[in-house]
Amino acid sequence: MSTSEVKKNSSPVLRIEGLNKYFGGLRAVNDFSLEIPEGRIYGLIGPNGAGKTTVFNMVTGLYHPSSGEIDFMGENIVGLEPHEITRMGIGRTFQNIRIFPNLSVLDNVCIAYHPHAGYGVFDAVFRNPKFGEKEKELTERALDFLSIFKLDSICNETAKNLPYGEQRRLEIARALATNPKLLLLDEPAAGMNPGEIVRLMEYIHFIRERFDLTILLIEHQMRVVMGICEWITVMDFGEVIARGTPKDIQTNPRVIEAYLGKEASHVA
Amino acid sequence: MKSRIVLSILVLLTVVLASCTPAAPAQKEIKVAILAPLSGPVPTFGVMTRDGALAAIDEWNAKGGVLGMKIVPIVEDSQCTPDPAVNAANKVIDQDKVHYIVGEVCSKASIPVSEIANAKGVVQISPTSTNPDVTVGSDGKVKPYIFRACFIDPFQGQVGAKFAMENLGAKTAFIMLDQANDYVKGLAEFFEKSFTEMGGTIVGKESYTATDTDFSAILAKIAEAKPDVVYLPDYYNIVNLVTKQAKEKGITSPFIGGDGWDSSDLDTAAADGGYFTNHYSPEDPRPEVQNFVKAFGEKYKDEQGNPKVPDALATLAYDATNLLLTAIQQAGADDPAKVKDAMAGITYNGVSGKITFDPNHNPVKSATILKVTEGKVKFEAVVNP
Amino acid sequence: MQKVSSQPSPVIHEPKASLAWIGQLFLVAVALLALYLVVSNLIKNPILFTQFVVSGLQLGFVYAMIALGYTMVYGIVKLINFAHGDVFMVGAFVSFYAVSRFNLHKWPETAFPGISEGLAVVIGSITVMLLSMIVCVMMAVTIERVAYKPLRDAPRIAALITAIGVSFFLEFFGALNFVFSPRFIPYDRPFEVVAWYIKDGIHRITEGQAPPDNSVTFSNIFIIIVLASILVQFFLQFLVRSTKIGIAMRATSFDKPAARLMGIEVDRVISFTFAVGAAFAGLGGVLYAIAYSSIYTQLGILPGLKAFVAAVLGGIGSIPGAFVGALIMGQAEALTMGYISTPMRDAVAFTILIIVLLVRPTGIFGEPEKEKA
Amino acid sequence: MLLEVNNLDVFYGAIHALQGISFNIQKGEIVTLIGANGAGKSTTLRTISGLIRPRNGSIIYKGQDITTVAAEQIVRMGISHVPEGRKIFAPLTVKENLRMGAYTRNDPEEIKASMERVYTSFPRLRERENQLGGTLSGGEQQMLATGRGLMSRPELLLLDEPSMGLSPILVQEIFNIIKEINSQGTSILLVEQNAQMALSIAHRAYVLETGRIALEGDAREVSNNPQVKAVYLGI
Amino acid sequence: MEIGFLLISIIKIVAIIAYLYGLFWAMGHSSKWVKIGGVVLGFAIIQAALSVPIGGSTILNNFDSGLLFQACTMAMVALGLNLIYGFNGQFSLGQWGFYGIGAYTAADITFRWVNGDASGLFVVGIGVILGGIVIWLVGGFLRKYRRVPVLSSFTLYLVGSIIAGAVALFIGKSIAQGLVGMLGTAASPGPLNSPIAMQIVFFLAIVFAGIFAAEISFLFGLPVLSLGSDYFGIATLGFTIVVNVLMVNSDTILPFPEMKGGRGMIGIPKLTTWFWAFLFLLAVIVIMRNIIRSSHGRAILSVREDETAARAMGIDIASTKLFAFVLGSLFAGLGGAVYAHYIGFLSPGTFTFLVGFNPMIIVVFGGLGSMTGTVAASFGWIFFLEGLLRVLLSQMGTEAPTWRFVLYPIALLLLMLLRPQGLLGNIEWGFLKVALVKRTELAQEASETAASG
Repeated sequence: MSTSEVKKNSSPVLRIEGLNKYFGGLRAVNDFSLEIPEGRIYGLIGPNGAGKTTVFNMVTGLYHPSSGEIDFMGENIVGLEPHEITRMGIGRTFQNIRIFPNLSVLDNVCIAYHPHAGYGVFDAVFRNPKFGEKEKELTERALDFLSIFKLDSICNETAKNLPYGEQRRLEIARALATNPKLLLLDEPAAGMNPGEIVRLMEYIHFIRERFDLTILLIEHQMRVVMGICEWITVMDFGEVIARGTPKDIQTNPRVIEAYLGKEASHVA
Repeated sequence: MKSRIVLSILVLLTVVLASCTPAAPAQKEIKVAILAPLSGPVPTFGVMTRDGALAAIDEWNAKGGVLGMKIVPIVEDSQCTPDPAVNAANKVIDQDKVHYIVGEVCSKASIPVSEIANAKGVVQISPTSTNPDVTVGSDGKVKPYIFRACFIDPFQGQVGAKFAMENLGAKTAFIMLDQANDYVKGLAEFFEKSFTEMGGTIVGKESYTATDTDFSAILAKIAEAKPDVVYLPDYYNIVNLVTKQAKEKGITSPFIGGDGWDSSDLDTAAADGGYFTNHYSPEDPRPEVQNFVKAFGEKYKDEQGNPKVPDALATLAYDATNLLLTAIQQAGADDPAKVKDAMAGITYNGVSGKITFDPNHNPVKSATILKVTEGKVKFEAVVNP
Repeated sequence: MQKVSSQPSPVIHEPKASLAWIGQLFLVAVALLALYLVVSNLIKNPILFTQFVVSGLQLGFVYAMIALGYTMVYGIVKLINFAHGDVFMVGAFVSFYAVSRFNLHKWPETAFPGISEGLAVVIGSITVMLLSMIVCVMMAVTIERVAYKPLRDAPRIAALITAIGVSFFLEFFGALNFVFSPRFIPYDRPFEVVAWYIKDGIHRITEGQAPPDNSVTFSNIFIIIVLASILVQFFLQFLVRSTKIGIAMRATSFDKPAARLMGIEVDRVISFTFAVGAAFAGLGGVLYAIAYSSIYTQLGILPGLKAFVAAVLGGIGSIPGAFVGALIMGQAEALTMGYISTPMRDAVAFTILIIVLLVRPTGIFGEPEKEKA
Repeated sequence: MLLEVNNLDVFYGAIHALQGISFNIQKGEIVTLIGANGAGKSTTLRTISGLIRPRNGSIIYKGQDITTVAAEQIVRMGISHVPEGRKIFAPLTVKENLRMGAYTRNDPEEIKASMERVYTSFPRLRERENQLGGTLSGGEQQMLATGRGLMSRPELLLLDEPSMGLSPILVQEIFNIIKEINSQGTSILLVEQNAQMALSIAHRAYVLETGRIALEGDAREVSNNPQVKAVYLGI
Repeated sequence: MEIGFLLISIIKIVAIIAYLYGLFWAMGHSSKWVKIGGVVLGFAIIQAALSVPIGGSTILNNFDSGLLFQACTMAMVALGLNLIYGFNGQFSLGQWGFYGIGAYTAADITFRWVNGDASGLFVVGIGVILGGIVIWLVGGFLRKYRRVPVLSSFTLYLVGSIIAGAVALFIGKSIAQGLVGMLGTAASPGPLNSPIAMQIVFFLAIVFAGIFAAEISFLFGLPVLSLGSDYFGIATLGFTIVVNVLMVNSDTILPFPEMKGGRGMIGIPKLTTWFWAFLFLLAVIVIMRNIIRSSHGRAILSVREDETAARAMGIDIASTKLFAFVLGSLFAGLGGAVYAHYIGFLSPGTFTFLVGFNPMIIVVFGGLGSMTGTVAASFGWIFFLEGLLRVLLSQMGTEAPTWRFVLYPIALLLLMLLRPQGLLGNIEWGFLKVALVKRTELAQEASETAASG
């Protein structure tokens, strides 16, 4: 697939409107809105605790919003279970890596194929030809996938024994294996050194092209955000304080104040 | 390669196993297995049973054994639960090659053991299992190798009802029972049957569980119902709890129970005014009784060094063992087939009375009614079957 | 628990779950059935009902004392300490030996011959209780050090299995002839039971005389249990709220690494928690033995289990929760025994537990689960 | 020299989190460790305060090797660690939280005095004295965590991300207080993502990158380093 | 006294473990013939040891065979629990209750059959089939709605199952009525009561009992699995206790006079032979291994590893948990059914919650998430506790047997302190291992094509 196939669809991939979330009396997200057109790499930034991850959790169904609407590909997904949302085509990674630590790298990816495994329990129990076929196909697909991320040589390694960068890559690979249309990345560059970050940015571009993706990204590393995001929304204290291109954001005084600190605004 | 080594080890082990099959046990001794619940829910019953049986064996050995052969006891823990009891029975029969088993205490363990013993032609005598199914199979036929030394449920229940009605003049009765305990359940059932047949009314029937300690709900109902007697055919531990709480609640109806009450641990103050059916009275001047109580006390001491007083379990185990050994003596050979015949026709003067067996291998003996009064257990009446 | 809420909670418009009415209907039906059972019986015979409530209270307050230990230990190390019920049993046995073998409860009379009888009994009984508590504390701390502490970093299940092992060990080692013996031992109370009935005022029941119809009876042991249990509850509240070690316990149970950063010796605080729980279990054991006056080495299993269920019902980790949960359990059991049937008691208790957990997943007083990552 | 860290190597399972880090803190200094998420800043602090055992290397505090001393002992020696994410005890009241901060001390009068000092520095805490820690706002929680750290009267305060999740005004306030604490004689090791802010109050700085020290020097020098600017501001 | 017995007990434990290793090795062999041969040989070795006498006695006597059967049933129960707890991470103490349900259900079917009453088989058989259909229908209906609260779906399933049960009762009784003549009575068996017919009924009874236990576990697990881990544990413990209470009152509260409540059910035909025990154990092992080593198994594992991440992978964790729980209970039910026909007598005393900790102990012993460990530990545990310890202590005098349950917890404690991860950790043998080889080959292939292409 290539970018030429991207349909110029007028309806956005993800549309969030008037989203609110309360924890007890605490307001974590307040009247949050967002619209992501197809094919975009979209950044969601803001200081720690601004409510970005909470938004992610609501989009993926881990939290049910207190009020508001979330439409994915024109369909309301509020109230769906997380696995249903994933199967509709939203993949995600987590802030603190959440791979399956005691499983092999290959199994980590294979789990993502479970909804499309194509065989039932009885096929598995009786190991009929269908099982063998599908399982082989599935394994090959997983290995192909891993080879894209240069993880195929360690496919039998237990995931928890991988170095940090590889765990990140595995997590992204695993999220992509769910065959998403929209990928949510929660601080993918956290804990990476500059070299790895550069490679990560290349990866993100690459996977967007290769898998025909729309990407929503939470990130702290300004280099990543400014480098790859085409559009940015800035959150602070559960609210949106700015939207715009990286250039606009970098010069927006409210953002600088909130995100970089007052002092910093002089330096910048 | 590795697996081939493992396979050869496997074969080797099988061969070793085959060659290690134990040789037939040496003669000149008779092995008697004692299956008792030494762990599990009621270890105290097991310990008393074992002690009673061992007391009998020691006496016989002191007299030179049976048929000139020394008696070797093999004690196994059967936990009052089917699986361990079956394992214990299989072990003593197949591994130790015993021909005689004394035990188990609980019917739920004795029944599966009896099926194995009967099939293998091993004589089993259960001291205290009261369930009729122990000696009679599900097809209604008696199991030729299985005997018991205790009353069966119908007998004691009937005697209790008769006593309550005729001697105490009771018209109404209240039954307390533990559904999970077949001994209690059996007695209660037959008490109810006889009592109503004789024209009495059961004004209430409440069940509790063996681990209960608080009976106030049931006692409140008894206080409401005001029965002439309360039938409580459980072991002394429950009796202690119930009667004590009844006293505290001011309940005056007398309690009646079965041989489960018989224990030195019966709280005579709490159970004061109660009656129970038993095999014998400790006041009984018969030498069998007095000698046994003395011998048992000399052999076993409690944790303080005082002589232990035998309870119903120890007494019945003692009698059961004596019955078995006498039967062997009478049969004249270490042959279970002959012993079982001798046993079926035996007449034996035991601590718990003069015992003969009926066609169902249940002992025929008279019941004694005892009364708890002034901190002692006193003879009240004899009721014949 | 203090409730501090700085801002009023906003109106929340949770999207309605579909078909929720079916489940609600089911709950309402169950609740109505229970309510009907209780109310109809209350109207039928209020005196008998009160009598059941009284016995339920006695049961509940004993459970409460054991439940505290469970809830504290679970709160701090997330371990279901199955051996706790057996510590309770040891408490009962220690008091038995103190009373019937060594006459410890008589020491005030021997030491101070002129002492008034009432005072002597009180001092003597309290001495016995203290002794049991001390022995239980020493035992629990030893168990914690030997069996649980080495497994603190192991999978939680390993500690649970050792807890079961310790429980078996105490039961069957105790049942050996030279330890506690396997017998069901009648327990000599250090003081006499006095019972009263309520009908036109409170009257004492004399032995061998039935109280009149339609009266509610209770005894001094009931009063002692209730008082002791409430006292323990207040003491524990004080300990946990106002003392350094108590605050440290709460801090440790909330966040162990942060507690270590404060200089709190986490291991010592955990041992202390076990010790406090064991002390209450010991006290509970003595009172239980006095109330029901029969002891054997397995007496702790069921009260222990019930107390744990009570702690879960109330919200495990919460001290008032354990207390309230225990009282609910006591009532549920007593009323079931009274009006349905004794064997169904456990079924009813566990049904209540499951329904409460479905409605409030962390128990009645449990803190809601923390935010997900 | 107050604290000296030599060639520290720390592993999380197979992950080599710190790869031979060395640095030092002089008495009375504010030293800051800056770097990206996951660079090993927090790990460094956790290793110093004894929560993590290093595989290699040594930590010398006032001439004493504390590499293998337990965390609760290190507090007694005068190092106080205010952890990342504040880690205040949510079910405890503000007062109780502070009381726990002074766990290592026994004189009630002195503790009271310390508490008074904390309340003077953070008047907001006095207002919320009996409120549960979990109900405080982010800034108040940070104040509480810092105040709690001071309750043990440390000579060296380890501060992990004090500005995390705070509004700019609060960040300013917190940093002013840090400065003030330092001026009263407490040395401070400050870990910050908000590099500019940290550099503005620190005397010296170390830049961490994936478990290694990439840059060190005077705070002003570091803040003018173009590489640092690039990392933090994406410019 | 006789050290030979002790030595043999130890040899037996080693031999049985070696036997299992050999069996799994053969089953894992790539050649089909080795596989079949291994299974047949595995069956035959023990069958021969049980029945062919050498020098007057067989190698394995009744005592050993008893232990062997108990170990087989225990292995089935423990494997089920390992699936629920070790592989899926749900701390369950309810396994013993399902074991009991399986035992009593199967026993009731065969008991009635030999006594000339076919209603047991037909009512249970039709009941489990209708129950399955109802669960399928209700499940389909519920899928149309979003966020149905668990209590609502539970209510619907419950109502459906009750209706299905009533219908099954009606149909089953009417069919059974027509068969009375064919069955005859215990004294004069009819044509349907021949030994061969009995074997078929026995097989059906085991399968139906297992499915019945599984369906009960579905109904119970549905609401309860939504509780947190420890809460789930305590609720399942409650289940075991309640099942035990119902067993005790099976003749008063429940309408089954033949079960005789607390007195214990007698007269169950002893139909369990080594063939059946081996067959069902093997079936359980194969089914479980095939599921674990499939996409469904990976889904089960992922829930244990990280629920949140699993959701994000599109795994329906609620139904995955339920699936593991139901399957585990099915195994327990099968185990119970096999057990009931081995011992021939059922008493509620066998199914109390205290004994119910045994499968949990075995699973932890063997290593959570290790099938090999569970199977080996089941055999090792029985042969140690009921075999070795019994033999050892009975030779040490009349007082020693009281120490059995003192030594056992000490062994338990020591083992946990020394190896908290279980004896075998997560090692798997032969057949139970993942086929790593094939995957590496695939990987190589893939990289080669990638390199060339």
